[in-house]
Order: sequence, then C-alpha cells, then structure tokens
Amino acid sequence: MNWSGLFSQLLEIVVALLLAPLLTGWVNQCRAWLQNKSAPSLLLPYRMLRKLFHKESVVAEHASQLFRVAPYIVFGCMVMASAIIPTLSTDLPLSPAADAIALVGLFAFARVFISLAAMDIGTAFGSLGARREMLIGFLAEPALLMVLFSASLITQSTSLTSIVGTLAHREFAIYPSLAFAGIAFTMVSLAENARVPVDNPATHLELTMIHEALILEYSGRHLALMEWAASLKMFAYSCIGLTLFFPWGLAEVGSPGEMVVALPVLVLKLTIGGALLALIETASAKMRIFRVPEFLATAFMLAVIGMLVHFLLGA
Amino acid sequence: MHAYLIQSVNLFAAVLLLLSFAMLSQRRILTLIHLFTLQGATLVAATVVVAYLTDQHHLYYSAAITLVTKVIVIPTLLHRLIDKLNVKWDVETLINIPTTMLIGILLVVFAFNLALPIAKLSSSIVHSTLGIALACVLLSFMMMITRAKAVPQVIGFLSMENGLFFAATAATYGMPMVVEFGIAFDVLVGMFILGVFMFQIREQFDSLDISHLEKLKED
Amino acid sequence: MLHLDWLLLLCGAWLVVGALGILALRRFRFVSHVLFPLGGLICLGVFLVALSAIFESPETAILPLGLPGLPFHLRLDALSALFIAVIGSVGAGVSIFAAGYFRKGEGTPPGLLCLQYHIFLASMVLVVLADDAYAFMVMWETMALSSFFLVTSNHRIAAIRKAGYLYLLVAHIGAIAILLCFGVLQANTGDYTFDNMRAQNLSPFWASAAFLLAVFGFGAKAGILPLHVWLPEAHPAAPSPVSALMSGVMLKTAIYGLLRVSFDLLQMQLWWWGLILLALGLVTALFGVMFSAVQTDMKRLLAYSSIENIGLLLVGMGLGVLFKAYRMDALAALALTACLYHVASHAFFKSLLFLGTGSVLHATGERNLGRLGGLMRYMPWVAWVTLIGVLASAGLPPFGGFVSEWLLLQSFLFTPGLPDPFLNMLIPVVAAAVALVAALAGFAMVKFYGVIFLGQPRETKLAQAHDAGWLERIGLLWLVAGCLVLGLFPVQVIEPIGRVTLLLIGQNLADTVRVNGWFLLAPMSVDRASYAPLVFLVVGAASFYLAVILVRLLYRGKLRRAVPWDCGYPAGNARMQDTAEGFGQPIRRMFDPFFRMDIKHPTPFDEKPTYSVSVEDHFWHWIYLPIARATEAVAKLVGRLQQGRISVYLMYSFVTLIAMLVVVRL
Amino acid sequence: MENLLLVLAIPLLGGCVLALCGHRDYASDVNVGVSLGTLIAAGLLTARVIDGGPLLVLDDQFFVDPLNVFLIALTAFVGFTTAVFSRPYMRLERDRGKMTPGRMRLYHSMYQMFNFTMLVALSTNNMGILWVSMEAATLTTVLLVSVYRTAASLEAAWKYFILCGVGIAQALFGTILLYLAADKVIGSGGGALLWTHLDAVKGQLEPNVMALAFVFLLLGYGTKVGLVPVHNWLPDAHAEGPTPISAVLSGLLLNVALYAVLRCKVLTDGALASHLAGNLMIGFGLLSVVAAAFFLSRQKDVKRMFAYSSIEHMGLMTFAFGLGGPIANFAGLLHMTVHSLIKSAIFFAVGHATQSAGTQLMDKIRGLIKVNPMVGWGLLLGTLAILGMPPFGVFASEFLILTTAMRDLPWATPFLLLALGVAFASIFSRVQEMVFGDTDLKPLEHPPALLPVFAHLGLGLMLGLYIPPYLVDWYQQAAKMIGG
Repeated sequence: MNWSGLFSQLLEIVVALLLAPLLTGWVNQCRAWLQNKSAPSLLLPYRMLRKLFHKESVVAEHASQLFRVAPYIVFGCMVMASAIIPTLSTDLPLSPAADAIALVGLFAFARVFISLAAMDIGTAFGSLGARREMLIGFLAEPALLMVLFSASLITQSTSLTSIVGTLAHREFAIYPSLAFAGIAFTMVSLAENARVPVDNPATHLELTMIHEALILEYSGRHLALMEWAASLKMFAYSCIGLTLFFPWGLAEVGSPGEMVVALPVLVLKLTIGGALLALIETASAKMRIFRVPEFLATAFMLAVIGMLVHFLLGA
Repeated sequence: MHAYLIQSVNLFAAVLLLLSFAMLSQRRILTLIHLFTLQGATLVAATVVVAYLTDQHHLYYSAAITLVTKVIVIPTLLHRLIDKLNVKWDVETLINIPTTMLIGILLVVFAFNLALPIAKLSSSIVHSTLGIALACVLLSFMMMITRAKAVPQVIGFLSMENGLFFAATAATYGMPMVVEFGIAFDVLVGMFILGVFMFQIREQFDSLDISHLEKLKED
Repeated sequence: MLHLDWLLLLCGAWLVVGALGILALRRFRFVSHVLFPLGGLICLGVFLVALSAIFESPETAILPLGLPGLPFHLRLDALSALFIAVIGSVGAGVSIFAAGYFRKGEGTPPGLLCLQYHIFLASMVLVVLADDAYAFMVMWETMALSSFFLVTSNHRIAAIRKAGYLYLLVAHIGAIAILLCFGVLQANTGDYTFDNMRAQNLSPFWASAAFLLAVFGFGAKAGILPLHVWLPEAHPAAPSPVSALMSGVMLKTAIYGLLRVSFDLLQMQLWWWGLILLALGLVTALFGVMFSAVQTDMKRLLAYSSIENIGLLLVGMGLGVLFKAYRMDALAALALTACLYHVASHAFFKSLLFLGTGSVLHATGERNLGRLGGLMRYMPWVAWVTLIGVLASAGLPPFGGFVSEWLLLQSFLFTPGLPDPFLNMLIPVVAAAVALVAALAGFAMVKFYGVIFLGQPRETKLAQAHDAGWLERIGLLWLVAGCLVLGLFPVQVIEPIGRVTLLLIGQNLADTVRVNGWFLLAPMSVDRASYAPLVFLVVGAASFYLAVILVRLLYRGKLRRAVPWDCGYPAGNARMQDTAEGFGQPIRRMFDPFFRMDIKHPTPFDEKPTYSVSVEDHFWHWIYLPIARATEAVAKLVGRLQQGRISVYLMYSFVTLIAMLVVVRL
Repeated sequence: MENLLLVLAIPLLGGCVLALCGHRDYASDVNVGVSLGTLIAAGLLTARVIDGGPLLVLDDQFFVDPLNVFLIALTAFVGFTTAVFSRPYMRLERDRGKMTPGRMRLYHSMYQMFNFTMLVALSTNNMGILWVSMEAATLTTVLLVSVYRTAASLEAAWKYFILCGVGIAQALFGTILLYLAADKVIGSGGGALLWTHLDAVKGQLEPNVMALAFVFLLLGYGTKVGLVPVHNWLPDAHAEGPTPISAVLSGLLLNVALYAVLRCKVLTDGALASHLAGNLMIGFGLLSVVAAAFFLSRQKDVKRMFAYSSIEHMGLMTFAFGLGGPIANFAGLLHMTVHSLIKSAIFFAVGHATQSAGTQLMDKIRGLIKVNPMVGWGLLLGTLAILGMPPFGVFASEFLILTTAMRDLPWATPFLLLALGVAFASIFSRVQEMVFGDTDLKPLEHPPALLPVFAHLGLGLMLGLYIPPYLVDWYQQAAKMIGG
C-alpha cells in the first residue's frame, strides 16, 4: 500500500460522501424542470440532512436494538461500497478486498438490514415495504451480478479495478454484450434506487411506496443516515455504470496528477447521467407493483442474453 | 405262466386306471368308498403278483400292510364316518363330469408320454406301469380339485396314495421296509386326524361342505 | 497411535456414553448435564484428530468385524478427514446445545435418546471412514436407523410418525441403489473393498451406470429433486438438535458418498455427468429456495433451505466433474473447493439456525410462523445469534456462506475455457440461476428472521418466552464462531480443503491461494479476482463506528420513545403486520406453476372471513402418489390369487406341476 | 451316536410324558426342561461333529454332517426359546379360557413331537424316512394349528392338511422316482435311498428320471417351504394357530422343508450336469419374493403379514440356493439362520402384543412402546432386522445374495429390489403404527417372556457384525456340501 493509494482511497470516500446528496439534488432539479415545475435548490438535500441530524429521534416504543443499529450499518455499507468502486482512480488499496461479487453482496447486506429494520416495528407498512424490497432485491441482485459478469468475461476478472483498467485501456470497440448489459444495468439501477417506474421517491401514497415504507418509522439522525445512505447508493450505482460503460478518465496507479483531472470528469459524467435519469423518470409511468417483477425479469434476461451474446460473438 | 402273470400285473394296472376314472365320475360317496376299497384290493393283488414274480419277500409284507390299511381299516373308518356324519348324499362337483373326464383323458395321455422315456429305461418287468401310476396320481389330483365336500376330497387324497404305492411297487418293487411302515403309519394317523377333523368341522359349520372353509382369504 | 486409532477410540467412547445413557435411562439430570457435554467433548476430540489427519498420508485399518472374507476396512484420507472434521466441529456445538435443550417427559426417555444420539454421531463418522461396501452399507443404514429413531422420538404425533416412515423408506430405497452402485463398481470381481473398486477400469457404460445409481442413492439421502419429499417432513419432526445434525451434517455424508464414488472410486469422469449434476443441482436449488420462501412453519422453511443448499453443492460438484472430464484440473479444484467450502459453511449456519428455532420452540411451543413475532425483545441472545446464521445463510459477506458462493461464481466465470461451445453457452445461464437462488435465499431468510424475531408478538403468550439457557448459549456461540471463522479466514480454511482436492483431482488450490498472503483470497491471481473478508469486515466496522462516533459527537440529539407512527393509522396492532403467508405472496404469485396451491378467499358476505392458503409439492402428486397407487393396484391383483377356495389352491398346485413337467420334458 | 440318539429320544420321550401330564400346571416347565435337554444334547452333538467330522450311525440310516448339524442346533435352540416364550403365553391363553386342560395336553405333547419329527427329518440319511418325518411333522402341526377349535383355525388346519398332504404326496412320487433311478445303480439291497450312497453315485443316476423326480420333490417339499404359487396354506396356518406354533413353523419347519429340497438338489445337480434344478429354484424363489411382497401390502392381520414375510424370505433363500456357488450358498445358509432367529423373535413379540391388545388386527394394536416398552422395541427392532436393515444379520445375507445376483443374474436384481422396497414400505408402515403412538391398551397380566426375543435379536445382530470363525468354517463346509 502506498501513500498515493491511501490518498486516492480517502479522496474517493470523501468525494462520494459529499457528492452523493448533490447528485440527488441534481436529479430532483432536472426532474422538476422537465415537469415544468419550479425546481428546488440544488442544495436542498444537504439542508435536509442538516435539519434531520439536529432533530430529536423518535423511536417506536417497542423497537429493538436492531432498529437503531440498522441505519449505521446501512450507511457503513454504502460508504464501503463507494470505497470499492473506482470512481476517481483505479489505484485503490481496498479494491482487492472486495470484487464485483462482494460488492453485490454488500448491497444485499444493506438491503437485508434495511428490510429487517422495517419489519422490526411491526407495522403494516413496514413489513409490506420489506417484502417488496426483498422482492425487488432478489430479482435485481442476480441481474446486477450478470451485468458485472458480462464485463468480467470480457476482461477475465471480477476485480472492479481490473475490469475498469482493462476496459479503459483497450482500443475502443463495440461490445454488443455490453450494450445489453448497459440496458439491463439501467433497469436494475432504477429499481434499486427506488426510481420511477418501479418506485416513486417523492410519494407517500401508501399502496405504491417501497423505499419510503421501509424508512417510515425513522426520524431524526436515523432518517438522515438512511437518506444519506440512499443518496450514496444512487451515487454508487451511477459510478458503477459510468465506470463500466464509460471507463475513461480515471486516474491510474502512480499518477496523482491525474486525480485532479478525474474529479471534473466524474462530475461531468454524473451531471449528464443525472439528467438522463431524470429524463427516464419523467418519460415513464409508475408501474403496478406486480408489473415490477416482469420489469426486473426483463432486466435479468437482458443481462443473461448479454452474456450469451458474448459467447456467441466472442465479444 | 410267467407271461400270464406279467400280463395280469398290466391288467391290474389297467383296472386301477379304470377305477380312478370311475371315481372321478362318481357322485355318490358310498360308491366312492366302495371303489376306493376295490382299488385297494387291486393294489394288493398286483403287489402279491409282483412279489411272486420277482421273489421279493418284503413285498408280501407291504401287500399285507396295504390289505390291512387300505382295504380293511380305512374303508371301515370311512363307512363309520359317513354313517355318523350322515353324509351319504350325492356330491356336486365344481366342474361338470364330462369336462372332467375329457381333461382326465388328456392327463392320461400326458402321463404316458411323460413316463415313456423312463419306462424304456426301466429294468422292471412291468415297466409300462409307471405311466399308469402317474396317470392315477394325476386323476386323483383332479378329483380332489373338483370335489366340493370334505369326504370325497379325502378319498381323492387316499386314492392318490394308492397311485403312489402302485408306482412304488410296480416300478421299483417296493420301497425299503422302514419307509413302507412309516408311510403306512403316517397314512393311518392322518386318517384318524382327518376323521376327528371332520367331526369338528361338522360341529362348527353343521355341514361338511368345504365351501364353508373359504373365509380365510385376501380381500 | 495413528489418527485412525484415535478416531475409533473416540467413536467407542461415544458408544460408551450412549450405553451409560441406557443404564441411566430416566435420570434426566445425569444424562443432560454429564453425558451430552461428554459427548460434545468427544466431538471436539474427533474434530481435532480429523483436522490434523487431513495433512497426513492416508491411514488404513481392518477391523475383525463384518463378513467372512470381507472384514470392515477403514481408511482415513483427506476427504474423509475433512468430513469428519465437519461432523466433529458441528457436533460439538450441537451436543452442548442438546445438553441444555432436552427436557423431561418428551417422548423417548432421555437415556435412550442419548444412546440413539451418540450412535448417530458414531455411525456418521464410521460411514465416512468405511473403505469397503459392506462396512459402508452397515454404517450408512445404522445412521439412517438411529436418525429415524431420533426423528420419531416424539412419536405420539401422527405427523411425526408419518415423517419418520417416509424418511426411512426413502433412505432404504436409496441404500438399495447405493448397494447396486457398489455392485457395478466391483466389476464382477466379487471383491467389495474400495481398493479393488479403484483398481477396476469400467467401460463408460458401466461407469455411467454406477454414477447414476450413486446419484440416485445418495440423492435420496441428500434430498435431490425429486427424492426430496422426506426432507421437509422429517427435519421439522425431529427435536431441534437432531434436525441440526441431520440438516447440517448428515446430508453431507451423502455429498461425501457422491464425491467418493465419482472422484475416487470411478477412474473416469464423463462430461455429461457433470451436466446432469449441474442440472439436478440447479433444479433442486431453485425448487428448494422457492418452497422455502413460501413456508409457514419455521423448521420446514429451514428444511427447504437445506434442499436449496444441497442443490448448490451439487452444482459445485457438477462443475468439478465437468472440468475434470475435460482435464482442466485447476478449475476442477476450484469448483470442488467451492463445494467443500459450502459443505462446511452450510453445516455451521444451518445447525445454528435449527438450534435457534429449537430455542424458540422451547420458549414458545410454536413452530408456526403465524403465531410468532417480536421475540427479539424476549430472547435477545437467541435473536442476535440467529441473525448471524441468517446472514450467513443468505450468502452475505463477510460470513461463511458468502465465501463458498463467491468461489462457486468464480468457477463459473472461468468456464469459458471449455472446448464445447454448447457448454460454454449453457454455463452462464446456470450461473445466472445460481445468482437467482442466492438472492432468493436472502428473501427467505429475511422472512424467516423478520417474522420470528421482529415486529410485534402475534400471540400474547409470547411475552412469557425466555431466553436460552447457558448450555444452549455455549452451543450457539460455538457455531457462531464457526460461521465467523469460515467467513473471515478463507485462506486458512482452504488449506485443508486443498488437501482433499489434491487427493481427488491432483491439484491443490491452497498453493495458489497461500501466495497472496494470509488474509487475501485469490484463487487464480489478484488481478482476476480477490476477496479479503477480514479487511472487508474491518473497513465495514470502521465506517460503522465512525458514523456512530461522528453522529454522537456532532449531534447529541435526544431519543424519544413513542407509539409507532405507521403513516398515522391509529389502530395498528399485531395482526396488521405482514404474515408469513403474506411475505411469501410475491413468490407464490411469480412462480405460480411450480406450486400446487389451494387458496380459500373469503367472500364479502362471510360472517367470519377466513383466508387460508396451502402450498403443496407437485412431485408428491406427479410421482409418489401414482407409484403408491400402482403398487396398490398390483397388490390387489396379486391378492386375487388367494381366494380362500381350497380347490383353487389345489388347481394352482396341479397346474404348476403340469407346467413344470412340460418344461422338464422339453 | 449316543448324542444323536439323545437328541432324538429326549423330545420323543418328552412328548410321550407330556401326553400324560400336559394339562398340569407344571407341564409348561416340563416342556421347557425337555427342550433345554434337547438343546444341550444338540450342543454336545454339534461339538462332536465339529471335532470329529460327519457321523454315520444306526446302520447308515442317520447321518450328521456340517449341513444338518447346524440346522439341528438351530432347531433345538429355537425350539427351546419358543418353549420359554410359550410358558407365559399359553398360561395366559389358558387363563383367558381359550385353552382347556385337554388342549394344553395336546399342545404340549404335540410341541415335543413336532420337534422330534423335525429333528428326525434333519438327521436322517434315508430319503424315505425324510419323507415320512416330513409328513409326520405336518400331522403334528395340523393338530397344533387347530388347537383353538375355532372356525378359522379349523379352516386353516384343513387347508394346511390337504394342501401339504397333496404336496407331500408329490414328494413321495419324487422319492419313488429317485429310488427308481438309484435302484439301477446301487441295487435294491444296498440302501438305494440313503443319501450318502446316492451322493456317492450321483453322477451315474439317470438324468431323465432325476429331472422328473426333482420336479416332484421340489413341488412337494416346496409346498411346505411355502413357495408361490403353492404357498396358500402358509398364511392361514400361521395366522390361526397359537403364536408359539407360528414361530416354530416360520422359524423351523420351513427351514427343514428347504433342507429337504437342498438335499434333493445336490443329487439332481450331480445327475443332470445342467443347471435345471438351480434354474427352477431361481424361478420359484423370485416369484415367491415378488408375489409375497405384494401380498404383504394388503394385510390387516399381523401374524398373517409376517407369514407372508416368511414366504418372501424363503423365496430369497430358494433363490440364493438356486444361484449356487460358495457365496450364494453361504448367504442362503446364513439367511436361514438369521431368518429363523429374527422371525421367531418377531412372532414372540407379536404374540405378546396380540395378547395385550386382544386381537390380531393391526388397526387395533397401538402404542406398544407405551404399554409394554420392551415388547414394542422387540417388535420394532425385529421388524427392522427382518426388513434387511443393517447391522442385523439379515442384511449381511441379503447383501451377499444381492451382490451375487448382480454378478450372476443381473436381470433378476430389479425384481428383488422392487420386492424388497415394497415389502419394506408395507411392513414398516404398519409396525410403526403398532409400536408408536398413543394407546389405551392395558399391560399384560403375566410378565412377558422377553429373554427369547432379545436373545434372538442379539444373535441376529451379532451375525450382522461378526460371524465367529468356527461358524464361518461350518457354514463354508455346509455350503460346499450343497454344491458350493
């Protein structure tokens, strides 16, 4: 482990923590614009977090330890995830500790805890949300894994840094398998981050909500952590997508100078990505909950077809 | 003289077969017992002739045993039995008589055919009798199958023993004495037991019809 | 003294403990507080001996028992030592737990239970040690028999009797197939030692026959589809420590047998065997996890989850066979390592979960998920410990289950090297399905945990639930420790597993792994794939604590307790929570054709509306009932032979005579 | 010679004594004592034969070799344990009014006479005497089967008598043919029915006659063995007679009949040089195993069910002996031994169970393990043993039979396995329900005789795990005698 590595690792985490709410704010702003609404401030998520952290936490009287621990765990998981994903640099000391599969495992870990915490209070909405979250999870997770596998097969590695490094250094080539994977990944990300058409982060309409149902009983600092973790998750997914499908502009080993370039590139990519996300969200309608499995199954199928295409065409 | 005697053994064999057929077709129990006694007597005569012909002394003893058991004791027992149990009436057979006879004829042909290679090998003076003995056995077997009452079934059984005995005498000049005694003893004891049994059966079922004895079965 | 002698001695000690149990038939305290811990101690000894034996060269022994000309041959090599280590280590935890678990007045007298339990343990060890067909069969069936008695220890309940019957029947039929398999393997030499079988070079046809018979026979024990029907009946029926042993350990002996036959006794592997195993494994895993997600009985849920895990094991083994058939030994070793790793981790987490349900069952008397809930408040010990098991079972990092799934997926990723393009196409699909299974397992486990321990108690009596006793806690903690060790120290765990793959395939994965340091698991090279659970844990824990400390330091906000908000609905009570049925509803809906469901909806006019749903297994109706009906029909036909009429009987005799005479005459 | 005479004389005299005093209270003790005496004498005889080799006595009429001495020992042993079992059992039957003093007398004396006839059949060298004693064994057991004088028992005994009588008559015809064949070679003076003599010249016997003779002998003695389709008497007789008699019928008489078949097979094999005898036995064996398995699945009466199980096992033995060869013969002999032990143990347990339930219907017998735990365990373990569960000896022999069959006759194995599977399913489902579960039955008034049950089970268990070397040696010699 070298100092530049440690530096880029810490920088990544800090950047993720700071940029994540901004991304959320940006997407919300774009969405408002696209829907002809007056947009909230870009910094609204930060203010929200600040407000929540300062408020007192109200916890249901029979909530167990698990309920109170869960936000920290989920938050910790998301921090971990953003530390593993090569957003700025491929010179990450932590990256050998966890590869693509472990990353998926990490997301699953967070999901399990958030669902368990939702069930802990024993309300109708909490358990309903947990059920739906797990339903989405068990379909999205393998799809995500398959997406990552498509990339792994091309690069002969499941280590994220290796994947990105290899993809970035190849001559530009069109990988049909990655095209399929890209579509699948977009669909998975929508579902995983509670976006329309799967879920609507802006509603508390009890019959349709998923993510909101999960965190219904949280308040104060716990809610803040949960919201922040959600932003981090979206950030992490965006970064995965960006690094896999647009792997250029990342800093490499032994060249700290590149880090300076990498950050603006990332911001640029995220800006475009966020806008696209808002576009997709605006253009599509929220699905009935029972259409969601079909949606995700399609994503899963696409990811698998992507892999098959890889074998068929050798690319 | 010798040739006549040999022919007479063959004649007795034929008579035995005839008697077997007669028993197969007979409906009356009393006549059945008479026929059985007659069969026994024929057997005794045949045994004596064979004994004389071959100069096998122990055959005389076995003839004597047969005379005592099959001609005197068992028929007497049977008579007493049917007297006491009062079952003289006709027996109804399970297969009608003409069919039985037809099957019987086929059986005889089969038995002869079966015994043919053995008969050729046999050194016995009356080699061809084995086939007849076998036919008698099979016919008695048929009789046991077709009868619906206990007494005729037992007579069939005894008549089968007669066939066996004839086979032993004619084909092999009799079994060793120990065995003969043993067989005779068994048959006698068996008869006693059967007699006791029939009383018990009648006591239980008020009849000697073996159709009462069909309770134990798979359902 | 050789390791093998020690093991035999320890098995003998088990039997002595069991015999003492018989002497103290009803002295409950003595049995539970002396004998069971003693048995646990012996387990520990077995574990240690076996662990050290893995690194030694094979040892053999011949016991003066058995048939003339075929005395019991025993052999301790790396493969058997590994499985014995698993038996010993898991058995130790379960025995200690059992010491605190068994209560008075439940079915079989405690002393007898002690005997059966220890015979069960000893027979499992001896099965793995057996080195000839007869010894193997004797031990195999002793194992089945002793576990049958354990399963039916509470025989007053008709369902338990039925479960036991089904179990023993399937086990017996499986055993017959295994016997046939050995019959094929000995290749008409009449010598039933495994040594002789290794020396035979069977033709592909006979080798395949042996392999298929082994799959059937061992599959019946392992619960491979469609021979799984006994498993969800028997495991819930047994007392929890026994379910733990059966699910955690006994099923693995079937895996052992299959490995022994297909990699050791058979001298060749055909590629399509691998495909069969893959297909069977996949179907089994999918089926298991699907059914596990819709169960409403906690132990049944776990039993189906065992079926799922067995499926995953088979997938690993299938890949191993496939690679071995194509002479890609390094990859075969990887796949097999994944399989063996999962053997160990499943043994630990599944026994942990079963023991957890045991404690719950004891505290509440309920197995039905619909009447549990909120137990975390009353039995926090059990709840937290079970949480570890749940996480491991869901295949989440950094626990044992994840490592094996990780290794399995890795071996899939390396498959493209296969020379057959068709297989190359097929493999990703299988990998996708494996991923699906793993994810679904998470669903089932969340349901399991959430419904039992979280939420509000669905019955008032649950408030009286007590936490586990100290002996039970020790047992649980031991298993938790196992899950953690397996999760956090994969490099060290692969060390002994490598000896096994060296024996079976000739490749030792540990050599490659060792190079990268003691905490980094990289089966091929660090560039290709790596995983360091310890780092993972440390960083995760660090970020967790950092968050905690920061929040504490910066915002010393108050915490207020209040009634749950629940979107403002006022009348929230325990009955408004999601039930187990409700939680499984999406799965039922999505995989509708796989279930045989009977749903009763209430009508709007019902006075007392009730809703019920029962989910059954298609296989029962597709395979087992038709077989039963066919047997009955044949039996009825055969029964006609015996009509009770003496004339008819005489006729049989007569006809037989004539027929035989005709035959002879011809 | 004295030993052999003792073995035969003790039960004969005992039978005569018991015919006089069999109705007294002490008669059952006398019965046990006589059986013990027989057992001791048989033990001495066995020791003698092991030490000094085969024994030819009484003008060559009696012959003891490794093959039959082991059966003699077994017969004496099971005869003794059954006598022990019948003590409390029959006492209870008497207390319940099913047995009158007269019937007790008949029972006791016939029990000893039955043992006597079996021992004669086993030890005789003369094929004729063999036949005579087999017939005598039938006669004594007919009386024993009908001892309750109920309608069902009379019917059973009648069928038993007629069917076995006819069967045994065929055996007599076979014996005559055998004599015919031997007569020419040995001459009528030289004891043409003595097995040892026949064995010496078996190669010269006329094959045609011998083939024919074997058909009659197989069918004749096979009727007593209980081979399908001439087995029909067997379930009735087992179900309706007193349980001790069911135990000895299954455990001993069937063995003796099979022994007779074996002796004939040796001669036939020698004469024919073909595998005809073996093939016939394989066919009958297989048919019996399969048919019995299916019969089993519809039973309601517990004794009847185990009677069918006996048919299955006799079929298996017949099959094994039909296969021939050292291993199969060894396995067959081993199976004979363990089957006798285990099946009689089962009948002992069943006897106590039916007495405590007051019925033989399995639906009515429940929860034995609660009322009479040891009876319950005895029945359950015995059943598992007879179903071929290791580590009991039945598995050892089935293992050998199946593996040999797999080698020599692969097409037959699926049938055997099917039958074993069906039998397992049928028997175990019922016995489990009888043993386990709740019950309102009452315990027995007299303490049950459990020693015989567990002694048999223990021996059966031992034979599965460890066969003592001298026993192995003995079996191997015997196997060699029957053409191994």
